[in-house]
Amino acid sequence: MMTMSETQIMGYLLYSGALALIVIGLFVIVTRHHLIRILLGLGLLEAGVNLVLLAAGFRADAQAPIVTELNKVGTSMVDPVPQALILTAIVIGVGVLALALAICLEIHRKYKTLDLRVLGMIISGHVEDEPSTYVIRADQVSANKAIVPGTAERNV
Amino acid sequence: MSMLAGNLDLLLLTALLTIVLTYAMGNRRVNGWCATGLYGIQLLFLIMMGMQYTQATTNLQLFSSSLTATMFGNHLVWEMSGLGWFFAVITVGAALFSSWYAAGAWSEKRDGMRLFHVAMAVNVFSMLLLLSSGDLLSLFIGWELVSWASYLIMTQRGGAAANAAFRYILYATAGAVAILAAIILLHQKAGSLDFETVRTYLAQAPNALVWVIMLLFACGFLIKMAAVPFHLWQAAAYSQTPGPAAAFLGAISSRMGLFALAIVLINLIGVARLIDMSIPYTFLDARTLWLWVAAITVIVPTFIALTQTDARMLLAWHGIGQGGYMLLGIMVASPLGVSGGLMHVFNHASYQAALFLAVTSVVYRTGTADLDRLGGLVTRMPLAFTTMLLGIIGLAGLPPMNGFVSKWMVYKSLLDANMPLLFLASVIGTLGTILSVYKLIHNTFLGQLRLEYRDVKEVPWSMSVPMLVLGGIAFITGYLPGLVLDMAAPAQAVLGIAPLPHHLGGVTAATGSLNMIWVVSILIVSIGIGALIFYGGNRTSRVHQFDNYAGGHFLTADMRYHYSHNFYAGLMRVIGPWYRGSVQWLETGLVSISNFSADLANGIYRNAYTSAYLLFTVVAGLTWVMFG
Amino acid sequence: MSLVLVIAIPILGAFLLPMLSHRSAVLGRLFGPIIIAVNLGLALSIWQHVTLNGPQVEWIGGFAAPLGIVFHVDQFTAILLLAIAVMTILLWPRRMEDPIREPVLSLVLMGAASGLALSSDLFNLFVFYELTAVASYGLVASRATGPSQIAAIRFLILSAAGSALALLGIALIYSITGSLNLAYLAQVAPTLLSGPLGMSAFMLILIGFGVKAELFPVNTWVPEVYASASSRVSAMLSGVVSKLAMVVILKVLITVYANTSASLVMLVVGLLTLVSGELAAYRAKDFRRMLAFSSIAQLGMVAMAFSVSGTAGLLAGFAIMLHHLLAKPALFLLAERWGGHLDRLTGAAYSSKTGAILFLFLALSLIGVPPLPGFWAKYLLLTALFGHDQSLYYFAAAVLLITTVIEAAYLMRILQRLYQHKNSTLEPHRASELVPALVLGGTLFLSVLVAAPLGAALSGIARSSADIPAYIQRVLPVDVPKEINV
Amino acid sequence: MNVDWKILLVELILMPIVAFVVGLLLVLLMRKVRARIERRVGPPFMQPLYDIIKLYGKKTQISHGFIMDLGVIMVVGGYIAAEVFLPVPGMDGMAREGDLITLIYLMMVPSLGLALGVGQCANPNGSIGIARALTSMLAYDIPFVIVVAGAVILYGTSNLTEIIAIQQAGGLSSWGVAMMPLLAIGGLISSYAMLGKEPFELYIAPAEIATGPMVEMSGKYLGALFVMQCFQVYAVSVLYVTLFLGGGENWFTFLLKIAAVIFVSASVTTIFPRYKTEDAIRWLWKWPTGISLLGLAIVMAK
Repeated sequence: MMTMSETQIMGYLLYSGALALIVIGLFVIVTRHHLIRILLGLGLLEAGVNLVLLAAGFRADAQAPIVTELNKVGTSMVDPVPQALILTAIVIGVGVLALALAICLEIHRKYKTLDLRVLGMIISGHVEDEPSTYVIRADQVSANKAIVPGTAERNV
Repeated sequence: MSMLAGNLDLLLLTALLTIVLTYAMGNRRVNGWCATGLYGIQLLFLIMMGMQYTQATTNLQLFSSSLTATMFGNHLVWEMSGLGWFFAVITVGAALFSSWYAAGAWSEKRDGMRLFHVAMAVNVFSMLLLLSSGDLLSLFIGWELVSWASYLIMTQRGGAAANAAFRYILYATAGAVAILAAIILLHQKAGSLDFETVRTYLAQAPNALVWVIMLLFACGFLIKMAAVPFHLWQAAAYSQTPGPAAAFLGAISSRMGLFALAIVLINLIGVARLIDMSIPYTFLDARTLWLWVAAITVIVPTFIALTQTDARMLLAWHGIGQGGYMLLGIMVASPLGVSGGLMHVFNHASYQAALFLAVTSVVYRTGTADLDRLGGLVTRMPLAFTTMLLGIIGLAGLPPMNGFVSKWMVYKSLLDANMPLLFLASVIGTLGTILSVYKLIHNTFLGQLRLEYRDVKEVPWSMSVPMLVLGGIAFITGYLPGLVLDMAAPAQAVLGIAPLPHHLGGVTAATGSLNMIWVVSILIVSIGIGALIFYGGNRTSRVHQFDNYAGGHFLTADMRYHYSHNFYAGLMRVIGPWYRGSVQWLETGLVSISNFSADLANGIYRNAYTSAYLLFTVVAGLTWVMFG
Repeated sequence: MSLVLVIAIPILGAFLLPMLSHRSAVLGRLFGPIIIAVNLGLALSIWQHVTLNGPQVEWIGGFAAPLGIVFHVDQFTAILLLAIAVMTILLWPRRMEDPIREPVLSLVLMGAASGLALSSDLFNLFVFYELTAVASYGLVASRATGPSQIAAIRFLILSAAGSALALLGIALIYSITGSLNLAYLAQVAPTLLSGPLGMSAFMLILIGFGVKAELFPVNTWVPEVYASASSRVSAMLSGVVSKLAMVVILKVLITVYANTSASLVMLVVGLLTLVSGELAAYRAKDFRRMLAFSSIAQLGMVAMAFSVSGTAGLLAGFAIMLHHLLAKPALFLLAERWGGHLDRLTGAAYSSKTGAILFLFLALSLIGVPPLPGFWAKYLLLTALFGHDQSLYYFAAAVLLITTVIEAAYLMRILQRLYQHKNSTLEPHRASELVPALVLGGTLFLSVLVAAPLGAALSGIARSSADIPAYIQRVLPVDVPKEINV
Repeated sequence: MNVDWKILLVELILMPIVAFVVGLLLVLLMRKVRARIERRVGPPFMQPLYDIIKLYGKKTQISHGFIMDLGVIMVVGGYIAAEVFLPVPGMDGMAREGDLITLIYLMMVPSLGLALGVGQCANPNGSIGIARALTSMLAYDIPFVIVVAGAVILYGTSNLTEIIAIQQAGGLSSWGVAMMPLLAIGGLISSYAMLGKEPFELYIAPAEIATGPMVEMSGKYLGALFVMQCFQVYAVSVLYVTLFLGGGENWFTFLLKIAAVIFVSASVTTIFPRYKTEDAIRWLWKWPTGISLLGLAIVMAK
């Protein structure tokens, strides 16, 4: 039987943890240039958000929202809606992650790098003076490698 | 009444039909003649309308068309008033002569005549639509159509012409958005856009608001008139347009701005109100402001024209300057002044078209309009010379041509209104015009004939007749200005100005009158006497055009001694430094500013630190929420 | 008849299509269009039903709001459904180098987009938004050229982060109010959500959904993606998806955050989007990029319109949205042949006349030359802005007018190029691009002829959509207790 | 318009003739004054007429084409027409049909004619002369127009007969020269510059005929120009008298006034050296223009 203050402490813990996760995630996304790391950052971010949802639904001294014979409908339960939401969000997140990784594989196959700076230069450097239906040839990529030394080696 | 209503419908339908037919006929020779005929029919309809304006009581009559619409609570109507009718007659007339000229031998050497005729037809149609607009929204629609139609007719030659037209369309769009802003502001305040409501609203609107609306409107319309400081686009655009089309544009196109400006300033706001709206910290009021804009528009372009070395550029610049006289006359808003201004629209159309056609004939034969490469053509192309002579006398505003009459009326109205400085400005404009048109005719037709043009021929009749007819019109309306004044009377009535008492020969007033019948007849008679005196003398011996000397040396035809380049060297030594081109700098500055900011914006998107933007936005947004 | 079908059928079809095309290629190729046709029929019947007996509400699985999931359809939603179906069929991939991926993804996109249009509770919106997003990543990458994949991954990262933030916003709202049903939120918003926490929730949602709505500055993916993805995909994204994202924002704005300072945020964001888009387009040297920037600018206008509360703003917004919905996909279809550096366009008019004429028409309409529909859209927007008696709104109107000149500049510059020299290296448009483009352009042209009744109808729609109390009445017939749990 | 046609016809015939005769006398006067200042005897009484007759009778008459003839005809004809609009004592002529402004613009027709004629000659020196002539027209017309504007605003009418009537009604004190002295000075200078005499004679340049409009003018062409000169001197001085000296009450005072105008300006200006074209412009746009503007301001203030 928790006291109210402990409930508050629990809430604070949840929210601060969520906030920390979100901040770390954003930090990673912004500062890193390696695609995989950025995707990890995304994962952190989503986890943080889900935690917030969870905290929103949290209720002190309540059961899991499952109706069995020992906890009847009357008894206090945790709000089920956020948990449903979190489940959906996680599923979606996984899907997105899978797609992202697939694309990453393709890119790595083509350019031998996952450094976002290089990729950004490829896409914005050539789009101005070439038809947008361009194809990047290997030598052009190596030129890009020259711009940021050693990027091609730095990969997964 | 229904028959008359049908009249405007018929007119508009015929104009539409002209577009369709000229497109259908394509590049065939007959296309031009068909277009000419259709313009003739339109002119006929207009004359039938004009029959209604018999006396002062019918001057306010409207010809309503069955074309109406209701958009978002605005009821759009198209109905032609006397003002629109006056301009419409000039429009269709100019189109008639231009396409007549273009239909003949001129079109043989050229391809793309379909585009030419279609563009002309589109122009005429959209102008008629504009001139018969019954409320501000339909006015704006017509306005935009006219702008884009002129773009079409200017850009058809491609290359440099396309660039000039591009510059024009930028100016035109800028003007259009200004007008649109004014219209929507009015719509918000007055609740409706039909002239009556707007007039009653403006009558009791606060001065500041009227100022804003007036400035927005005026800027938009003055851009079309190419009034200073919006004058940069016009000359280049017109001079790049194919000859007859340039004649059409120079005759009427930029007068649409005058039409709209007259409606807004005189009819909607009203001169009395303009005089009330004084500019703080000055002794000026709104009307004086526009008067001075007009005066500067008379002087500056005229003296720019003085420095041109291309005949078409020269004429185009003068076209801008002449627009200033019209605006002057209308803004004086006395019966004499308004009649003068309106009459000058007609007169200018007649001689300007004639001049452009004459220059086009020269280009047709010699292939150049460069004033430094021509000369002595008078013996080869006497008809073109005659047209140009009539034209330049009209343009310079000397008797006996019609240009003199309208300018005289403007001068007189300025003096009657005690505005000597404006009078001085307009006369300075005329003097500059005399100098520059003499340079035009001298460098083109007088002086030494270049060897390569030795066996140049007169243009065929199909081209020389229309331009001579135009010159004739310019002379006859100078001899009997009453004809044009009668046409201008309904327009004046629409503007709410008292009718001008006039007779066939001109104006008779206690404080100085002008009777062109007498003036012209006496001038003709005394030139006859002069001829008698002259031929009374000993008989002359004619020498060949190439037989010449200078400084005691005989000049052979293969050496260039035609004094054409930098013709007014002495004058330029004085006023040369005054050509500052400050407006040019303004334009360039605006362009480069927009380029710079565009590069900035483009840079934001080019090297996109995507997630950094995201984070920044989040932080900014949240801080705004917390502390904002 | 159930609204769910509109969503269910395409998604089901998407799952069935691979199997079918394994069975027989012909069936596989026919299956997609059939599905879309069915959806089109459904959308038409919905439209008819709605026009006959007013907006409809459907509680999924019989759970009543605020707990249950609610679909709400009014005339505007019906139009969106129609537009989605029509666009999908028009932009249906013809040349099947890969008979599975693109069709499946397009079908998913269609279903998800329809769901986005229909659903009227925050979490459903989020779900369908994500679904749309996944589908569009796939479509962008499906061209399988390197740049398109790079663009796709950059797009994905930005969009995923954005939607995570949006979800955060939703979570905040839930933690405050304990419900996600818009109608319910609309009731409780004035008391609960007007605080800073509520506003920050809106900010997060705006940023999150703003990614797809091409709002500044989270729209940096737009030029890359549109320049490198196949122009059908670009057309779909700029034509339909961005609009739907905007609609989501609109739903949140007018129900939950009506007459708060949120509309001000909307105006500022829209203004920045407009200016940056037009300016960038003025300098763009690549045809597709230019189109992308101009579509950014158009969406900025939509945002500005929605920032004006009341019918006027909605009317203007709808008008601009529908106009852009028709115009921009057509331009992107033209870009299939004309893509690349602008210099390639020199003299293109002589190689494909129809395309040039169409471009002229669309360009003039975009600039807003009367009496073309684009003019009326701009006219409505200006009226709305001028009607809103605040200096900032006047400023916005002035900026809009100035940017119109810039817009004219870059569009005319291209037009001038098109007609410059007679010798052109470009190959003419294929029928598969020209026909849909002509259909879209033709629709626009017809709308000129029937402008007056169209305008009247549109203002009717806007009036009904702006009527929030009625909406609440429809969704929450019984007055539920204001507080569920906090 | 109910006028007695016979009288009108007589006036129309008489006025140019009078103008010509008086013009001859004025030219003689100018040459005399100049000769006296230069301590010469000066030409005999009939000399100006002799010159003209001689020139018309000359054997070598080189024409460069019809436009040259036309130009010369316009020169003479234009002035003949102009004279008819200048009211003189007892004869109003056309003065009621065309006002001061009309007259000024009619007086520009001859210069255009001269320009055309010389242009046809295809002699570069002639063209240079015309360029200078037109330039100096621009130079002297600006102060002159200011003067005209001031006069019209002062009298409240641009009708010459009215202007004369107003001045004669008011007596000496209501003369233009008394009412607007500054404008009178400006008018005197600019109207004298109009005659193309020293110091504004560069474009005629009698000393070095090689560069001037007359370079190709032989025989009666030059004669026509002499005729023009007579008309011009007459017209300008009469106009000045009409604007500032109350017109002519009778022929005696009228001629006296005209002679006075010419005498004064000729005797003053003969002692000046010739200005270059640009210097002439600068000078005319500085002094006469400034004075006239001042006078105009005073008139407006009244």
